[in-house]
Amino acid sequence: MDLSYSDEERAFRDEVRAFLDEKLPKDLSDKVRKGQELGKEGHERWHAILNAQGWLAPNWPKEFGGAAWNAVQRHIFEEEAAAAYAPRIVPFGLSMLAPVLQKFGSKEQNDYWLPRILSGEDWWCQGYSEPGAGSDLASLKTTAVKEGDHYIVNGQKTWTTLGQHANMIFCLVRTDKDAKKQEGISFLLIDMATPGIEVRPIVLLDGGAEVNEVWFTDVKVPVENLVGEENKGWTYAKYLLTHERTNIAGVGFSQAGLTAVKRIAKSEMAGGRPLIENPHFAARIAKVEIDLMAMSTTNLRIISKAAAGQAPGVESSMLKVKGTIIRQEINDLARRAAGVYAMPFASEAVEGSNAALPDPLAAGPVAAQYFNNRKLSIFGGSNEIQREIIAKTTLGGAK
Amino acid sequence: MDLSYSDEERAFRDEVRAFLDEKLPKDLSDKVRKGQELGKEGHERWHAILNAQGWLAPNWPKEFGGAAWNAVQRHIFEEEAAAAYAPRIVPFGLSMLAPVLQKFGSKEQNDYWLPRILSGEDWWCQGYSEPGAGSDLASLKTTAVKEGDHYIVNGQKTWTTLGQHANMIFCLVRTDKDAKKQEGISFLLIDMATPGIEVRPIVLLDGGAEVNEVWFTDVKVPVENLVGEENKGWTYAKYLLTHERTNIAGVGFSQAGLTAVKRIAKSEMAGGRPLIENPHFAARIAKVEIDLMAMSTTNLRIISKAAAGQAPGVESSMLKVKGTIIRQEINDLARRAAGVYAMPFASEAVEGSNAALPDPLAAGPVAAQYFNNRKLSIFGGSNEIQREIIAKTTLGGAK
Amino acid sequence: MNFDLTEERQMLQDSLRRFLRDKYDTATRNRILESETGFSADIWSALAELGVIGALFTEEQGGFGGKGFDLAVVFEELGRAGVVEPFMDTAVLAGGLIADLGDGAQQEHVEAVIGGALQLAFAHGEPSSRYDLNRVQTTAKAEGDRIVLNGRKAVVVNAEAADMLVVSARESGDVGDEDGISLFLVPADAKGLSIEGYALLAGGRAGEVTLDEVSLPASARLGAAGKAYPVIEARMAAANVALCAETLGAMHTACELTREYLGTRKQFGRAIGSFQALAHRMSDLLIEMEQARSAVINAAGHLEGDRVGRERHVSAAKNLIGRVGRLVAEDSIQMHGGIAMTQEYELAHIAKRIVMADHRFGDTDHHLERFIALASA
Amino acid sequence: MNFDLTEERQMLQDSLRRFLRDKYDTATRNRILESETGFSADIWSALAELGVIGALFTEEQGGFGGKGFDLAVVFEELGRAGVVEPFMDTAVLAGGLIADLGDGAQQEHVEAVIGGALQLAFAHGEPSSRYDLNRVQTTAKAEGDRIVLNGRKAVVVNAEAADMLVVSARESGDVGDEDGISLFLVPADAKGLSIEGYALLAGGRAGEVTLDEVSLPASARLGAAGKAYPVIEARMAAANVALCAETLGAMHTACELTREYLGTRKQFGRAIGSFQALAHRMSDLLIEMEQARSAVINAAGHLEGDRVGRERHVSAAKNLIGRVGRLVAEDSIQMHGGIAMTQEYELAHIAKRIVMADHRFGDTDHHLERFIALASA
Repeated sequence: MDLSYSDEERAFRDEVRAFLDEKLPKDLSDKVRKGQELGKEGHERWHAILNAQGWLAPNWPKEFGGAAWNAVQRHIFEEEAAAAYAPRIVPFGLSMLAPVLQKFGSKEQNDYWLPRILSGEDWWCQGYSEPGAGSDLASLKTTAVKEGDHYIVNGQKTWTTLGQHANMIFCLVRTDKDAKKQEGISFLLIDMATPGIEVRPIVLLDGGAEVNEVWFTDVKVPVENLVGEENKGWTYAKYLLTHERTNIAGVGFSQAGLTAVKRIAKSEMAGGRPLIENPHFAARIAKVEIDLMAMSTTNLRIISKAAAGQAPGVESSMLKVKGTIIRQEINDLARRAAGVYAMPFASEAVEGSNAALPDPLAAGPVAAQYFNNRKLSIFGGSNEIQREIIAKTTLGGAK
Repeated sequence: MDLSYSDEERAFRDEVRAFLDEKLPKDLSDKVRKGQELGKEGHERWHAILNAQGWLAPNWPKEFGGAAWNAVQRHIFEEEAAAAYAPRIVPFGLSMLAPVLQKFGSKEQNDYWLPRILSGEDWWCQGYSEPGAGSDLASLKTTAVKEGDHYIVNGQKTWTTLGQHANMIFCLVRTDKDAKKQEGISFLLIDMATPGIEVRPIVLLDGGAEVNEVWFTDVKVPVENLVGEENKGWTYAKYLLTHERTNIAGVGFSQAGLTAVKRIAKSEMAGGRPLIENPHFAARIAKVEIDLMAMSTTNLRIISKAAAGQAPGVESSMLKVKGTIIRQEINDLARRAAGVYAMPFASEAVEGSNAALPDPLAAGPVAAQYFNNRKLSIFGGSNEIQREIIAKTTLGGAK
Repeated sequence: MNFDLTEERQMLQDSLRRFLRDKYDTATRNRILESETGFSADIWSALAELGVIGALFTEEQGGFGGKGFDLAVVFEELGRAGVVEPFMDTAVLAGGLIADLGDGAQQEHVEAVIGGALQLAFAHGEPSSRYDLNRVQTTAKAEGDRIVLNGRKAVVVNAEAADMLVVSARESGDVGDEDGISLFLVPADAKGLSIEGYALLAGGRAGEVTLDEVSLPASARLGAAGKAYPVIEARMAAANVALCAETLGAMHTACELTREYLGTRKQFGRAIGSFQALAHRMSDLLIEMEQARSAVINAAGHLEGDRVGRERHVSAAKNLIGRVGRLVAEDSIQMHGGIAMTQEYELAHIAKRIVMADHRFGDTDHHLERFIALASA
Repeated sequence: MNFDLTEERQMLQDSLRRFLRDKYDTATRNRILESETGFSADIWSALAELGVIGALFTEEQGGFGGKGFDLAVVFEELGRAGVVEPFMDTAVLAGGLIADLGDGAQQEHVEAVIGGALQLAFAHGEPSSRYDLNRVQTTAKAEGDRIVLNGRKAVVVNAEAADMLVVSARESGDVGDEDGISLFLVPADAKGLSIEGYALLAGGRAGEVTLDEVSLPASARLGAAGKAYPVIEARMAAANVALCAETLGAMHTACELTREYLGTRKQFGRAIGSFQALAHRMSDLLIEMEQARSAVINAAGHLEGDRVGRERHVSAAKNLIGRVGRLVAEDSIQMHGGIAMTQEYELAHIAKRIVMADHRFGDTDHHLERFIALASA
């Protein structure tokens, strides 16, 4: 057991810090710090900078152009990037689709799509959820019927994050209606420019529109866009959901969030003293900080086990549940800390500056973020689904 | 809406106070305050005093010798009795068996048994739970087979509270093995002196032995001791469980317990100040006090609704769940407050004085009580069972 | 002791509930939310006509209610329907303060409020006062027979729509003193008064109010100079009873929506309410709802009592509602899943009303501290 | 960064786990609990021989461990098995303090401790000190070349069995001062030392120790006069690492018992672990167990570091273990139902060990306050 960084690890951290210091554009980190949307251009600019450094794909093997970092390196990068308010890396192509292609895709698919992900030529979004499916993902209804050298796709996907920026979508579709639920599902890559696709934004409760509905009406998809075998898509989907999900615990985001809470609580006054000195608020901060200190070690323990060839298994569900609880608690603290200045509707701040919006605390749209991040425990397999996975695994299917 | 007591209610409260002041024996209230067991004699003495006053059976109709108090009167009595550290009234005969007899028993049974309950001639205990049944009460296995003018009872009951003092036990027994689970159960009254009955104490984790196992081997019970009809016992059992459970919220106990916590926290020092001035401990007290203030009103609202002829229904499950959470939280606070002096094993205090036991705070056996009262959320229909009842009722059996 | 509504209150509750059910659905409200003023003048007039505002004032003040239970009945219904119109600000706060303190001429404004003809706002909190009622830095200085106000007021709800503002300012004492605070009636068009307005996350609008050498006649003062604090505290208690009742109503709606959703939404071939993981959480919400209702009853029932009893029960209620509110809002969203995150679903607005109520008139922690302080006082 | 045990620690863990599994079952322990001494001399010798005590001391002190991770490995196993023998008191506390401060002659006692031949106790806390390490009212006064102790020590674990007690007393300063506290080695048969002994709820025995004109030679002092506080604080950090690890082990057992019970106990015709209301709670316990393990690792890993880092991580661990411990103990009992309340079921003892650990060396709240104070220091 050794909790301190080795010399190599310290050197890597210094390298990351120097890179962030030099290359992270100030306008982007400002937006991240203030909780504002980056817009498509902002994301693309940061991706290009990371790609130039060779750091855009930390998890990919070297042969595909990845950084092939180990668990500790990834942890260090995530921690430092969050502390510097670097934008998050849009994960759909890089850490969701790519591992599936690398594991199950053809050589041609890998040769064609992977470089385009790195270069930013393609912006991918995810076509998993459907209106009627929710947590019961396998009950999806979107169909793909093979006709000659094309599939004809009909149906609807929803909760498609940043779909408005995407030119490509990977989808789970039903290719065999008669098969049992999980069988008969295939994994398709679809060009968003194909006729018959319509994207409609969903306005969320915080006023933002980062998610979309995507409608498919007789959309023609070339058969070579099938990944792996027909009707085996559920296997690939599960691989995607349980494997190689980087940063599932969101420790870096939580650390940056907690720093922001402390900053707000230092400038906000309560009873004539800074709020951070109020014992009740200090106790709230301390409890979540203690949880986060433990979480950071839990995360490292689990990912280094996984890196050593041991399957992460049920532990990634644990990271998801506790990680989101902590992030949401920090969002709650930020909202509380801001007091009456959490009340203004800061949606305009999302798209840029809003001179009329009062923000003497420089807190940012803390209440909108609080509401928006309720999604963390719903999307990507709700926390109830994760608890069910943990229980099923550890109780061995008690009946 | 009017939250203040009427003149009549105030007069009643004064009467209760005067009675407690004059008639409650000091040695008994001392034992209650210190968390010590009263012993059989203590319970019997207090019952006799209440009976002499006509207050032993607050819920019984006048015709059976009860006080027939309304909801507010009962609330007042419970609150004042708890504040004066009056012993609790052993409920098995008075508020569990008696309502069943009054509703379903024969005139002969009522004429014979009810006066003996009031006079204390009979001490009843409850034969419901069985080792294999737990929360699934209806899966009980104790059998009663009719032979001539007797039933022959075989089986085992458990968690029989204060069974060591009892001379009578009311039991659920299976009289029809072929019927569906809830059918085929009957309600029998059994003399504990009958040959073939053995009572064995169960030592609990706090060292006390207030519960027992009761074994039945070919026990002969006269058929006239059957209550109501054969195989209808489940109906009576449910009536007993959901109806007329007095003081299910335990508001009076909680108020007395909270007073004790404050007393301990005033004498215990932390960081050179009384613990009660420590903001973290003060917050714990305040939260539970706020919950208890609301609970007291919830309790009154629900029982006055029930008194006005509206069925308590699902609300009694609500009172059980929240009432036990609050009581257990108060037990937890008492334990915390006592600091290192919660560590000594105070089981000897249970049976009387223990000169060697250090108790500079006069806290009593707070840790033992904390552990003992974990039973509150398990026995009498666990809190999970109560939540299931609430959900089933309010969700209308969603399928 | 008696937990039944009087016949009058029962009638008001029934008619208000009926009106809002018919006229105030999600689509209507979303249009109001997106409007420039942030509220509907038609709804305002209709509700005034229904007696909603009159119910918030006593008979002596020209109304027909004004007790804790009147506020509770009205605001629980407003909360159930997620009403964003500024009854709190115009009637309970500013209107109430005029009724509490105003002289004969000033009292005429109360009549206008009750009739629905006047909009008001209460400009009290400041950028660094957070939830403390005594931290007033805005100054009121006598200059001849005029009084001149200078300062900034934070997040003044309904400031833009208000015809007049009730503004607190300090005539003497230090920033944290209770003594020395006065209230003034300031016309919206007073010279030196400016408002930067913005929408609020949970509906309605507010503004940052700047007072730059605002000169008023002495007749603009409400009540005696420097003696407004106890009246503000009592008024805030009334406002908190109203806000707690409103939140109780909103929580009721959240629970009802969730209950219905659990019964109808199917996943894995079953109604999701048949899964214990959700069903038992729903049970806990319903238990806590009973507690929340009791807390509101306790606070409303002590509103006309002695100060310590009143403040203790108000702080207890605000703390309990703050805790239960968070639980109800978060669990309702969680049990719904994604649908609850969308603007067009009723719960989205309701959840925001519930959570953001914790940011007005003192939050959960503020009232816990107050409760502790009052216990040891 | 590396989360694997060294080979030596792994071997110690394996042999200790095997020994306790074979020799320390519920019935055996219940006999020990009911015995007059409250511990088994045989178990003590056997474990000493196994190297359990030696692992708690560094090589310089005559052992072969003594680091945070050594304490953690040993005490996690002791906790898993619910061991009540006083390794904490004899070895980590009193033995550790002698090793930290003792001169040549005094160090010989450490050798005896490691060999299993000596029992010790640390008499530090007092009736009104609660968890504060600096509140020492017991006095040490020089009289000629003797030192005379007067005072009372509260809940001194293992006091009756101890051959010697390490006693703290104040030579100078006020009751709350860190400066002025010294430690003394007091033989159990010293004149004026008396012990009122009693059993502890979670096993073992303790006593109230009265010091009435106890006269000692100056050579009884451990280390420099009045300078013991920082050493006591560091020793308490080590003891807290051990206690946190012990509680982690006990929680592991509680979770394992519960997991097994959920899989085998049937109600309503199904294993109760198939009910989501229990299954999801079990999942939450397992998640919190990972957190608890991480907290222990963090504290153990910082035990040899700088003071602030050490104390911050120790207080973080004790707070987190206190919170998770209550959850695990209460939920394990609740999910078992009545059976868990019976003395003869393993969980009864284990749950008591978990909860009562919060009453030694500072409880959840005490360490939260400390964590806050250290952050702002």
